[in-house]
Amino acid sequence: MKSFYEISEGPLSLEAAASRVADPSAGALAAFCGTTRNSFDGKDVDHLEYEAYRPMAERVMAEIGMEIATRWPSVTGIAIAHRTGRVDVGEPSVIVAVSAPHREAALAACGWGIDRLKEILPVWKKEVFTDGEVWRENQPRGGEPP
Amino acid sequence: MKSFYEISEGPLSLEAAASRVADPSAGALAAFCGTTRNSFDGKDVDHLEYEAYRPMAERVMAEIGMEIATRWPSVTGIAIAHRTGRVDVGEPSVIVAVSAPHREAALAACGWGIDRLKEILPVWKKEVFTDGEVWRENQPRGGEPP
Amino acid sequence: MAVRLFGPAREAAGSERVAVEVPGGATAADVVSALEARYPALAGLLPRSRVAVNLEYVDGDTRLGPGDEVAILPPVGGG
Amino acid sequence: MAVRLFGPAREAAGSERVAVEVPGGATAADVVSALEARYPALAGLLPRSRVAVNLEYVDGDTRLGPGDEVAILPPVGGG
Repeated sequence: MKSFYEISEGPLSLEAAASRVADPSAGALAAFCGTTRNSFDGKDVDHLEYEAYRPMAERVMAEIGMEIATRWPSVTGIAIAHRTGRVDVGEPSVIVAVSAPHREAALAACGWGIDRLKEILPVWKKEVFTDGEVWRENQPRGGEPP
Repeated sequence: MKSFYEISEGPLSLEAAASRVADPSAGALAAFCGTTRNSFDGKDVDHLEYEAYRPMAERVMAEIGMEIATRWPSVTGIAIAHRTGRVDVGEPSVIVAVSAPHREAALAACGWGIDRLKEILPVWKKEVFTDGEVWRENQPRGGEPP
Repeated sequence: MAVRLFGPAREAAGSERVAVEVPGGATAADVVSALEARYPALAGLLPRSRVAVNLEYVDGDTRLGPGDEVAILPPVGGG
Repeated sequence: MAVRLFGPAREAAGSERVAVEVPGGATAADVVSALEARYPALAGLLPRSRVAVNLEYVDGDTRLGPGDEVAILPPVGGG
């Protein structure tokens, strides 16, 4: 299985993540990309600032990858990348890409991976509004509106 | 809601599809990419050839987009692209990209979109092996191994 | 009436467009029957195919008018 | 013993690394207690934070050795 895990100070690329998991036996690639949105609870977001415990975060990414490989043995590639520092509206902060022979495994593993990442990846997010800032904690699964 | 639907004779780009659905209110982008894999039922696949009823296929794509918008009203953008002609191993034949404020809707809508597309998009696939060829029909939902 | 063929139906008939004679007020099912009689090569595929009229899937009892674009759509394989 | 702080804990303490005195054989929970006593600014966050030792999440009863890298991890917000 191909794998790629990265905490990056620079911009993330969906195409780059996809190329990391490409495999001739894969018929499916599922990718999730989290981007900075312009509002939270009705307040205007100017930008986000992410801070990571970098060596642990890259280790946790690899653990998530191994969990995925155990749950979905057909998976042929996993890439997880998270950005640190300032991330402006519309820019990606996280990418999870999974390849597999069939779409069911790729889609399920990708969705599970981003859920798991939000639970255990040692990364912190500060939302910077036009008139203040706040450290935003992830909610438990199912805690966000659909 | 942003939307983009295309039957294309040229290569598909994941990054291009993602940019079509980008929206400042979107915190999530889910994308599925179907690629030619090198084997089917143990036979070596040399390449695929796709044929589309183009005007109807683009219309069906738009119908799938409208169904998604009805089922997941928070969705902010949908892009669906399918390639025709020869598609070599590792190259994308189809891309579905969905943006939404939250990941649950983006992931669910993307997965539903590719399932629906495989049911009703008027496109036909010929698998060309090293020693023959066959028109490959999509199986009903749940008919593929995980 | 002209009928468009796609994928394996096009290949089996050796043409992407064929013609069948049907009376005025004929239905989509009448066109399929006429195709079965005239193009034996399509016999295996037609019962498993759907019919589209003017870019939309239709039922067999849909009546056709002059100028309608009729197409035979074998089981699809996109994705 | 040196303790690394991240995110809101780092900001509250005004430093990304603080020191606490704990006896030999102390546990992760002992370090948290020592931090609570010495850095009141962390009092609200510590009960909701997890402890990592040598890049792995640990329970409070994990015993620490010399040279261990100890970190306080407030509720995460990645993604």
